[in-house]
Amino acid sequence: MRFRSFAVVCVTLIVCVVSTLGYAAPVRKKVAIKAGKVITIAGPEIQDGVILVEDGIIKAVDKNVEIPWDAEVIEAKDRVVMPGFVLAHTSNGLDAQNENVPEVPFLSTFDSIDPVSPFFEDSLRDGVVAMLVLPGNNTLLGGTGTVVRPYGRTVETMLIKRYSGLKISLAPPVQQTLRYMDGRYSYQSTASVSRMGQMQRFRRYMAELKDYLEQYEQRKKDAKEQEKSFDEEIDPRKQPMIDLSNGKLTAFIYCGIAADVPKAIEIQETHNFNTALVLGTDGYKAADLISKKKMPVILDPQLVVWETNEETYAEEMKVAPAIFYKAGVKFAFQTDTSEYGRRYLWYQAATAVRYGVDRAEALKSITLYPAQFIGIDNRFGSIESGKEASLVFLTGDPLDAQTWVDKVMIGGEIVYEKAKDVRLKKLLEKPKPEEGQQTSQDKNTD
Amino acid sequence: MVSCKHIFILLSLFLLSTVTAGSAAENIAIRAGNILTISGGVIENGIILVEDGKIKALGQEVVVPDGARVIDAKDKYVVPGLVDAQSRLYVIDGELNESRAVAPELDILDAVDPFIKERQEVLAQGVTAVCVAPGNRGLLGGLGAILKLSGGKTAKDIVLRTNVAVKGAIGISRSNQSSSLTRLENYSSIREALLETQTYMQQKRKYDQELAEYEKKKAEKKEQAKTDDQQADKGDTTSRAAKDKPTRPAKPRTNPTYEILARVLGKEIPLQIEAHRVDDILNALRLADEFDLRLILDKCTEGYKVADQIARRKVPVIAGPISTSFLDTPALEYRNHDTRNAAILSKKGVKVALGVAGRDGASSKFIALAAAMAVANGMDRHAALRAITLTPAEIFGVADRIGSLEVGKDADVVIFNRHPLDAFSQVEMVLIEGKIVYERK
Amino acid sequence: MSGSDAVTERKLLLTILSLSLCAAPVMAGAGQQTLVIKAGKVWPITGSAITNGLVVIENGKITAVGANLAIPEGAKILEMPDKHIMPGLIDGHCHLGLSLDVFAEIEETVSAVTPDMQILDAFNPLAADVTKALRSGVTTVLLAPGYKNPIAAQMAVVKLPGGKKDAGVINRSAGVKFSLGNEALMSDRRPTSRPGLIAQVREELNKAGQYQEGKFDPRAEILKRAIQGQLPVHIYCNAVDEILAAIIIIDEYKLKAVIVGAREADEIAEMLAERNIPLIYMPTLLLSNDKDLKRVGRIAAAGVKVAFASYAPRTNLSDLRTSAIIAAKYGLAPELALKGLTINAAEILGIAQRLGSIEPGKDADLVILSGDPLELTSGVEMVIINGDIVYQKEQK
Amino acid sequence: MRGCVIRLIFLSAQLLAACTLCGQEKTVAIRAGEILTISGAPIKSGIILIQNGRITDIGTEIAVPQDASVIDASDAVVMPGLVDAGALPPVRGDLNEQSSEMTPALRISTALDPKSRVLKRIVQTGCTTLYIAPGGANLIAGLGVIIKPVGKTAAEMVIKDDAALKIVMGSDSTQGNRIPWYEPPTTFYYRRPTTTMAVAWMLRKSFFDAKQYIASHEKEDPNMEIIAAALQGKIPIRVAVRRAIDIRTALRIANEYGLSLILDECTEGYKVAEEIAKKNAPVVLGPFYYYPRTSSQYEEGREVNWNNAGILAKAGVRVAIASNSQEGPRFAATQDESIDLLTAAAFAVRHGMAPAEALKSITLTPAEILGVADRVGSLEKGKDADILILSGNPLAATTRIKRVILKGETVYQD
Repeated sequence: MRFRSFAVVCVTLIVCVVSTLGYAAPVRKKVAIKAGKVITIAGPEIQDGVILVEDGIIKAVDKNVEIPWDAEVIEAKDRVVMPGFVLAHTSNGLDAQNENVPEVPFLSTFDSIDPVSPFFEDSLRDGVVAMLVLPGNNTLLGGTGTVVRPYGRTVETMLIKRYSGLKISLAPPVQQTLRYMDGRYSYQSTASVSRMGQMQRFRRYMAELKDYLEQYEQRKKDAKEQEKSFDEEIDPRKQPMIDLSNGKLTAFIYCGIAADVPKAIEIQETHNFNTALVLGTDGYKAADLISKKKMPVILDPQLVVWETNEETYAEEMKVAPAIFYKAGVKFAFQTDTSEYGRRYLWYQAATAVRYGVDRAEALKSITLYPAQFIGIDNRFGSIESGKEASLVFLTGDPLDAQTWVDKVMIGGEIVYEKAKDVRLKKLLEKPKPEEGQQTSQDKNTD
Repeated sequence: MVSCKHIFILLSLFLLSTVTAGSAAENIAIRAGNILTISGGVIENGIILVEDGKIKALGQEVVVPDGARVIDAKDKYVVPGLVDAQSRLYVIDGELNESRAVAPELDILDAVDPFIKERQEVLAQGVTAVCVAPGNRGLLGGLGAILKLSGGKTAKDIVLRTNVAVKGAIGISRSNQSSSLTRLENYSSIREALLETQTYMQQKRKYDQELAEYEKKKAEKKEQAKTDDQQADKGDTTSRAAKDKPTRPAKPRTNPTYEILARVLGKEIPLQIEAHRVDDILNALRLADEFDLRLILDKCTEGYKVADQIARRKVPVIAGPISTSFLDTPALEYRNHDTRNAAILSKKGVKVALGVAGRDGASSKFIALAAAMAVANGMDRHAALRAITLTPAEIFGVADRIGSLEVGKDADVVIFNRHPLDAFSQVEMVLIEGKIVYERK
Repeated sequence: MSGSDAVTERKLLLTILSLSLCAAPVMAGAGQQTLVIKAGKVWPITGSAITNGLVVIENGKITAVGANLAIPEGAKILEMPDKHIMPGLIDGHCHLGLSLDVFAEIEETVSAVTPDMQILDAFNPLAADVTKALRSGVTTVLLAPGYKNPIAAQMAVVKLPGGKKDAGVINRSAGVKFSLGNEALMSDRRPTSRPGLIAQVREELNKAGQYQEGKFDPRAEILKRAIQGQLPVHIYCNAVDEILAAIIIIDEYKLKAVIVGAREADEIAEMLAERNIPLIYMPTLLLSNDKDLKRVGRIAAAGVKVAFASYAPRTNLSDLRTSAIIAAKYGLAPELALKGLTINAAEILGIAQRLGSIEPGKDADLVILSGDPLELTSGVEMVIINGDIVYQKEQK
Repeated sequence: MRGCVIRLIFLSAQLLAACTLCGQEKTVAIRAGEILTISGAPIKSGIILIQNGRITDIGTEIAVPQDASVIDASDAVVMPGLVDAGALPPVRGDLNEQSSEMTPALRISTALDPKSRVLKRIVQTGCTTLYIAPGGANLIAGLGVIIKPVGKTAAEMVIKDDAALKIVMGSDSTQGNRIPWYEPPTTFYYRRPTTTMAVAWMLRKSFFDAKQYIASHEKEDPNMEIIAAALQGKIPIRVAVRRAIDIRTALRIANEYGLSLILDECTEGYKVAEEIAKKNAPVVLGPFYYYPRTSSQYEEGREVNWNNAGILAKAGVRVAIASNSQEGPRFAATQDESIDLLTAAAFAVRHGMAPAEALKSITLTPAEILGVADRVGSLEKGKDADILILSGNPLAATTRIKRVILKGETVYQD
């Protein structure tokens, strides 16, 4: 009994610490959200549910939770509240996505994330509350990633989890990656390296790493024998790959084309990394292969690929999420900032549903699954007591094109409100003619 | 609900796989009009018994066990699966070469795309295995492999043997600009690489010795230490000071390039050199003499001019393309190409395998045609057929598995309705490892 | 090219020349006296095959073909009991002898419209590939310019130079070559786009239509003959849209046209059939997918007259037959494959009255093969042009 | 399932040919859950009768003939086939004749590829009428054509040739007009315009010349013929413009020569909506992007407004939404980036356009702008039976196209 209370205290303490780490939240703050509809992901959807938040942590979610007297109540009767979206893989928000040396596992995106990058602002606007920022697809061992909130003035305040995920790219670095179009590969500008080279370099690196560790152990032993003190440290540049080998990190292996998937699996088997696959447009070809290995998959932003049927000359739609869903593979989406619909996670999920993916699964694939893939599902991805209160308030059904993100709550704090979104206003409303005149007058006066 | 769906799917997948496995295990007996065993002449009205993927028995009086599926090929020709020794099937375009000139450690298997569409078409022409090798843009381009055309989603599933040869090239013109200097450069830099390998090996040996020495010393020291301690107990401390610690020798960095080339020098892996012109061919032969390695001559366009020398060295040749028509644009080094090349070489007693060396993966389907064209240009009929079955298998060291119809070999069997070299012969059925992978409608 | 190459080059050339010369005494005689060939099988193409047939040749012409004919006295008799004999093959489209080496210089891209050029002016009968060509079994070829000009040069039909050097030219201006393929688009010369290409061809043809005699415009003059149907037009096009464009232009200007290349013609074969536009099909050796290889069979089945081309040196002249055989293997009727190599080609090139079959009165251009003409395994044993033995496989 | 699609397409092509020859043909009846006629009010649980590729009757109380083959879409939404007023050209190679800046007589229709993949895809995205224009690299690029995406030959597909003359203002037509250092000045890229000023000037000049040409007819000039025809209003003029100032310039020149314009792309149209409305120049919007691309041709029109369509429509401009995406060396958009119109409309609504307006802007309005509203764009008696059967609300992201009917023939079925 006493012990439990002690434990609770500990937990709350830890939580406080954690939450204060992330952003400045006043301690012991209670918030109650009265939502028209709560999509918990964890359980069934709740009509007119109440979410009780304490210190940024969800305490309870149910139809009738009695609300403490000192709780601030947020009325959201006409809103749909669901866990904030999670983006499992992106290389945006960095000044440059790739180092031009093939093997740089020791780099970290933490040092390169630019908090003022419009990408983060957009992500927040689009309801994303957590994302894994990894190096780009053009480096063999690109470096380690960082899980951040798209909110905060410094990378420290944005930070959720430093040093998580290591990017491996089996595709050779090229200007235009080998893409699958018209049922065949179009390969505009080949780089000077080939897939053979990539794999060979990878093997070489692992062999040398093994060599290094053996010798290191050897030296340690010698020192012990010779009663010397041994203060040599492991080479920090090698640390990430070592952590990968002993399971501290997850390998995000980019497979530019389907043919890279078997190789990724080979790597996984030989070194047993815990692996997530970042697929190219034609990754669906390897669906059953992946389903056998039960690997998590992060799909290419372009979900629908056209393929020409050799016999009938018919143009056939291949829809990756539908195929992976049938194969029983868990998948998450990427977004493509330049693209029309593809820039929204909800739109990707809607596309999946359009082509036959179960709605619940689709919603999971933009919340819970990505959270699992990047190892933050203990705090993100669903509305359950004990998880962080990072929620989105939607004006309607999440998969409806007419739905907007009305509010975004991160850790119990409302950090975005559409009503106060100046940029969005400018993008949607007609400019006042006076503005133009004003500026011209100013010019004249100068 | 979702999870149970998953389970169901997995279950069905599992069942599917078991089913296919079952079909592989099934015993098959082929009653054949004529069996061209390649290795042992023609058997008329014979029976081939296939059991779990291997040829169990073949001959005229073979008892067919009950339960075996009997395939009737009374008026048909049964031959071992054809092999294209110069194929690009499965290999992704633009992935044939690495920019580095000397990179023998590259493995073509890493450039293989198991999801290609062409496989079925090539299979339908009786081809059951292909040899793929890196391109000729690098001096030492990498390791080749033998792939089977059995379906499979990973390179591992389709590969028959890896590291069959290190692909090299001498005197390949860049953008049809050829100069004798570049040829010289090619030849000498390959030679350099081999010489460096030798020194590398020496270093490694040296290290091993030193290491052994060090271990010995260390052991001695231990002994001494013990005695010292005893002396110390006696209270004399002189010898303890005179203790010089042996130092562990530094381990030389392992270099994959040289590791592979070492295996080449050790005759474990043959060196397959693409050479077209006489001087290049002679250079290649000189390399073989100097380093005493297992040489395979690739393309060998002007081989007919120096057939005797090649024959004397007993160097196998993968002649091809039989006609420059198979190439996209015949490069400079094909200028003196002669369709009679293969014929002349084999007449002179050179071990000749034929390849299509076509413009893309699907071209491998023309291997039988290529052999027929070789016959038209004077090659012996049987030699030509051997050159697309057993000979390549021998050259690449897989003759124990494929290349001929013998007891114990893989049941890679093709049933033609006419002699395979007849232009209009049709493939009726193809078996790979006892599994029926193609059947004509 | 480096020195040693030049040497070998010359060597080879000499050997082949000498080879043909060593045959010279034979033919010196052959010119006057009658020659009788007894072959295991005679393929007249126009008729059915004759086993153990005879072909009688008198001063360069075939005078009689049949199973049992009276052999004129004093006739020289060639006994070939196990050989097959067929008319010399005709290559519908090639670039032979247009340069000293295998890489032909066949493009005149400075101007896009050059109908007044004549390809024959660039033909070098002593080029290595020509001298080699004899052993391919091809006796007559259509020499064509390249593919980069919407309206290229006038093509020529020549017999391969054998015994007598000037045996060659049959028709110096056998037609004008058009190219509506994307090959004709260049980034630095008009046209750069397909609509531009078609517009330009129309423009030129219109100009020719309005051309009056007298004022000097060689291009318009040639094209006018084409419009009036005196000069056939060979239009190079492969994809469906290219062929459709060609058909539109053919209809519009009532051209006497031949489609060259025609890879995807099967998809609109009936349109070609109803206009009876013949086509010279691209070398099937340049194709590799079954989808493409099966096309030519369908085209012929739709009733389109098909001949074959080697595009030499793009593919070997000796692979003209290979291409036909592959076509047959993938669904073309065998007899049509044979016709495509001989009589159909002759008809399309307008030389059928002299060539393309073994009939009395036709030129004695014959090929003697070691086996069935549609077997890849059968090689060329002997080639006869105008009754002269111009190539004979050297016996070892 | 998909295999049959193309067979259907072939079949339909033949049938099209057939039904043109022989008159009578079996009636097809569609029972629809809801019919969005666009021209009129939506009809709940209605019936559409089709004969010889035309709509013979539409409504609720309609007797379905015995022999009619019935398509049951009682659980679905039926709407007219989409009209893309600026579709991806099914033409191979460069879409611009670079050899000259002025190629008014360039007819894209002569290079149509009926077997093009593009068409097969566009059909599956629900478009049944397309406007195809030459590329946007020449000042006067040439003549566009209106087609239906199914047919064996170009002739079968074309509805209206010489549908419009394409003019490109702004910086696109200046692209590449200079001497590259490695080329001699003989190359034809050594020419005007290289500035927006010259663009305007050359446009004026060509219209001026056209006037002269009409006045004094000494010799036939195909190019002048076209510009003259455009000047006399026989051929509509479509001007591709992005920046507000270019839009103004275009309208100014239109004034000077009394032209009536159609404005393409019009990225900054929202800034000058009233002026456009005043000139009552219809607008064909697209391609759509959130922020200006970095590639050169998107540099201009950098001030994007997501609600461009809505603002223009509110100001009383006739707005059509088109993909306007073009392949080719000078365009960033590739086949896969050409978004389908339903999505575009859905996002237009999201950004502030009225739903009814949005649906109109991908069906009837473009049909009117293209001048083929008598045949397509809405579900009315006598119009072509180009019909879309959808699984639900056309503007919902989860709605799927179940069937596409073109001239009464099913050309795509899910």
